[in-house]
Amino acid sequence: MRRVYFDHSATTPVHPLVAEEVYRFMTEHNYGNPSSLHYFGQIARKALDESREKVAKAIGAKSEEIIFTSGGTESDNMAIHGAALTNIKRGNHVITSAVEHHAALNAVKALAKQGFSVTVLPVDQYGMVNVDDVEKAITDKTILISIMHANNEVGTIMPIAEIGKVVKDRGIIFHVDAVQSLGKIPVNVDDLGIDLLTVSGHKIYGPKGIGALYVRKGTRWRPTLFHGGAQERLRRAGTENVPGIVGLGKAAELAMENMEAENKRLLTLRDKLIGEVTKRFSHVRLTGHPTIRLPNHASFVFEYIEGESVLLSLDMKGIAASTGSACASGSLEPSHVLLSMGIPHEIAHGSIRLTLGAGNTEEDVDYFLEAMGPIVERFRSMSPLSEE
Amino acid sequence: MRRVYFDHSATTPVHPLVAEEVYRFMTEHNYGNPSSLHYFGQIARKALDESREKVAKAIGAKSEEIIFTSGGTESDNMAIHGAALTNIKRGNHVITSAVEHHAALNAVKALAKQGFSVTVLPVDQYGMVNVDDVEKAITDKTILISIMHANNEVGTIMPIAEIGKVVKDRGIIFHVDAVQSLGKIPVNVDDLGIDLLTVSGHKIYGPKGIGALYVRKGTRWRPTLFHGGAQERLRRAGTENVPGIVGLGKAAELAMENMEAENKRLLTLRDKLIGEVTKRFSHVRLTGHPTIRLPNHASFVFEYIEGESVLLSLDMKGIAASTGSACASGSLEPSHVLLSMGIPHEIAHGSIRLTLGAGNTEEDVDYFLEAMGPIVERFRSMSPLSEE
Amino acid sequence: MYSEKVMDHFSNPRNVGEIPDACGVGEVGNPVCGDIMKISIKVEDNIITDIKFKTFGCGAAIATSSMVTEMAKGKTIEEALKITKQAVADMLDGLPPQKMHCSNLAADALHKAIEDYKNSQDK
Ligand SMILES: Cc1ncc(COP(=O)(O)O)c(C=O)c1O
Ligand SMILES: Cc1ncc(COP(=O)(O)O)c(C=O)c1O
Ligand code: FES
Ligand code: FES
Repeated sequence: MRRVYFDHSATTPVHPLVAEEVYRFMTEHNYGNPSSLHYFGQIARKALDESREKVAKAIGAKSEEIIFTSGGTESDNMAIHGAALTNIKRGNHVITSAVEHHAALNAVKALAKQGFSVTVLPVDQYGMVNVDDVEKAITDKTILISIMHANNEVGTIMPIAEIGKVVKDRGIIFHVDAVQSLGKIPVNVDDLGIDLLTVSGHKIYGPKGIGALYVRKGTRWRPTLFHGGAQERLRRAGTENVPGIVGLGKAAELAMENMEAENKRLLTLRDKLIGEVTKRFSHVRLTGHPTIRLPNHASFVFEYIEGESVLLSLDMKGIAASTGSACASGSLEPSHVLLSMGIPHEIAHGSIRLTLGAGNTEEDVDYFLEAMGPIVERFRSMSPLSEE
Repeated sequence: MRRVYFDHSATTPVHPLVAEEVYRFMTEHNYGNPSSLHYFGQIARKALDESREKVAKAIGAKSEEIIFTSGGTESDNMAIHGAALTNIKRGNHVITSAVEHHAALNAVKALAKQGFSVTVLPVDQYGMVNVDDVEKAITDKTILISIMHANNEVGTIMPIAEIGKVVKDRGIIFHVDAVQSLGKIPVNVDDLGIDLLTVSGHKIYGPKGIGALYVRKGTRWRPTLFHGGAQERLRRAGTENVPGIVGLGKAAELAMENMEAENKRLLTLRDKLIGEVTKRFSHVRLTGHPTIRLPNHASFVFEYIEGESVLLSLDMKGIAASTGSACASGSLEPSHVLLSMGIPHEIAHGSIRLTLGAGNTEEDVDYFLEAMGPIVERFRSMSPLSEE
Repeated sequence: MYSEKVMDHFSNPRNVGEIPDACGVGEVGNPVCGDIMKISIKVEDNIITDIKFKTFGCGAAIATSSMVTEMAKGKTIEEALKITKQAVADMLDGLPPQKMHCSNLAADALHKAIEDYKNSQDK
């Protein structure tokens, strides 16, 4: 069967060159523990250093500002709890947005239980945070602001540089979750005024289970999650995941090399997808910002149909997509992102997300459009809500 | 140059079959996110389930009692903080031993800062925890006991089954760090009376950056480290490291298949190593228990010489070993394990650890013995301490 | 995630639609995830001779709607009232635990349709 993978925001295939590097660091003489003084250890140590350099370069940072972690979730938690607990004497107010990934949002909510005061900023109909809202929310107790760079569910790109300017020189730590933006739009920690930045390997054609946290030199931040060995210069205990780190480095390097050309290509496909879907189907709308969105991201709500059943039907045609429908979520709650944008519960039900990537072609888009027609028709005819 | 890897307690080469599995789950159609409902996601989900089954089987547990983590350090932290914070209303006393790995020891020490009362049990000259000491330390406030199964630095195997019996039916949670014991001696959570058990992939010929925590059904334990998505049935947030998990499952399976034969083989090598070292050299002694020790573990202290320089010299001969010398540690403190055993600071300086594994042969042992002679001689003749 | 039977009923749902001159109609909304199911029945001599459904919901909701209509068709009112959510799930070779509430929905819609029919008879 033809297989079309349209779920690159969930995870990406590992780039063949990355997979080879990972494999290489599990075998030959490359399996050493970087803390070991001997030959095997030193090969691993060198690989760590090189990889750290590559990740740093991808975000315009210095190599010693990169800490390797087990993924985006760990980085978000490390960033947020570390910053909050380290600065508790300076203030107890934390600002975030309603559309953050659960890794960040739940980390902030956990702070609220520990006595921190938390402002969760609303977003507009496009899922966009308003810069003025950020500025107004700041008090003299504010110690941390955590806002994502691009939203995973609706693709909207936040005004991070503008927020960075607002935060600058106020002694507030600015954390940005760049899990979805890295490799798709430029991410430069200096240009954007970022103090802490979250990176995840498996969203940029790198391995799963590896991520990074950027900590700007001089930031009042201490690790609070793991206790243990002296790895990562005392900032992250645990034997380093060398193959994963090497893979992340390679993935970051490749992402930078390919970004411009690849995103031009994906933008064309995305625009065809958005154009055709909104043209061919009635009662459908784009979610997220129409233009200030990730170049590979198309997301919709279809009225009168339910996302999970659409997903299953697409899957039978070999197409992999995702949804924010309540029925597809473990918690049976619709996506908090769609609800925050003012989309009603029953319409959030019909959400479909198509996120493009390296392997996708125009034929894939056409194949999807053809497959989607009968599916929408079938479910609408089956729906007690539809007037059709 | 001939390369002899004698540092299997630090990390192990990845078994070729494991490396292949890891590679396979980064490529082909196997890269999906296990939370995704589509074909790609379901392949990954199935792989998770199978791997969980394999890890469970290796320790005599049920599959749903296994949580995948990023390694031994995370598992230790998760176990200890989760157990302590979940039971804070029932008591505030935690017991551990002086020779635990820093991942456990520092996690417990962090609890002490949060107001928990902590007993760090001493060990005897062999690095062994005394069962009576455990029993005596228990108060009606004791909620958690964390003791390692086998010590990484000196190879001593702790009386876990006996401690398990003491702990049983007292409503105390028993955590055991089995990072060094799994695959080398039988680890059965029921036979040993264990509630929480730490496993790390890279010590059993599996990948780095992956581990597991066993949580006995019914144990009063909640995750407290990571906030985020609903992965691992709400017990560990973050996109699952599928290739790592598959690798860990395969490694656990292979370890069980090979354990008996392999350890018989290694025991012979180890005993030759210990016998010859203590026979050929003066002023040297075995560290750890002479018989109740890991079958692959030989560790010594050589008087009048310093471990780091011996390591460098061995490395020049292609031999990879390790040391608990202050000079080789990041903190310039000698190994807390050796000190706890009553070995004086200056003698701990001469510690050399040789841990055998899959690739090692009798020729390796002979090669080491030959190489070591001139090295010991050279450093002793250079030492102002030596009487020789 | 779903059994083959679920996927079969999801792909080829039986008895989709509405009966224009139905004897009873049951519509239920799912309080858990917000889905809606509507079942209409035709009853002759106390026997359900025709039954149709419309569902706005997940794969399990569609499959359980389809299954419940198959199970109820040809049964007496009393027999049909004995169809439980567990029976529907069992006939589908089981449902994932987090989807059991969907089969609840199907059984409820059927029972409501029957109630509606009974109410109209009482008048
Ligand atoms: C925006 C965002 N942040 C954080 C994460 C969590 O990253 P990971 O799955 O690597 O833990 C994800 C993806 O799941 C994400 O999309
Ligand atoms: C006994 C013991 N516990 C825990 C750890 C930590 O495991 P990891 O390095 O996988 O974090 C190690 C090894 O470093 C160990 O030997
Ligand atoms: S109808 Fe929502 S989960 Fe089944
Ligand atoms: S003598 Fe150099 S570190 Fe000890």
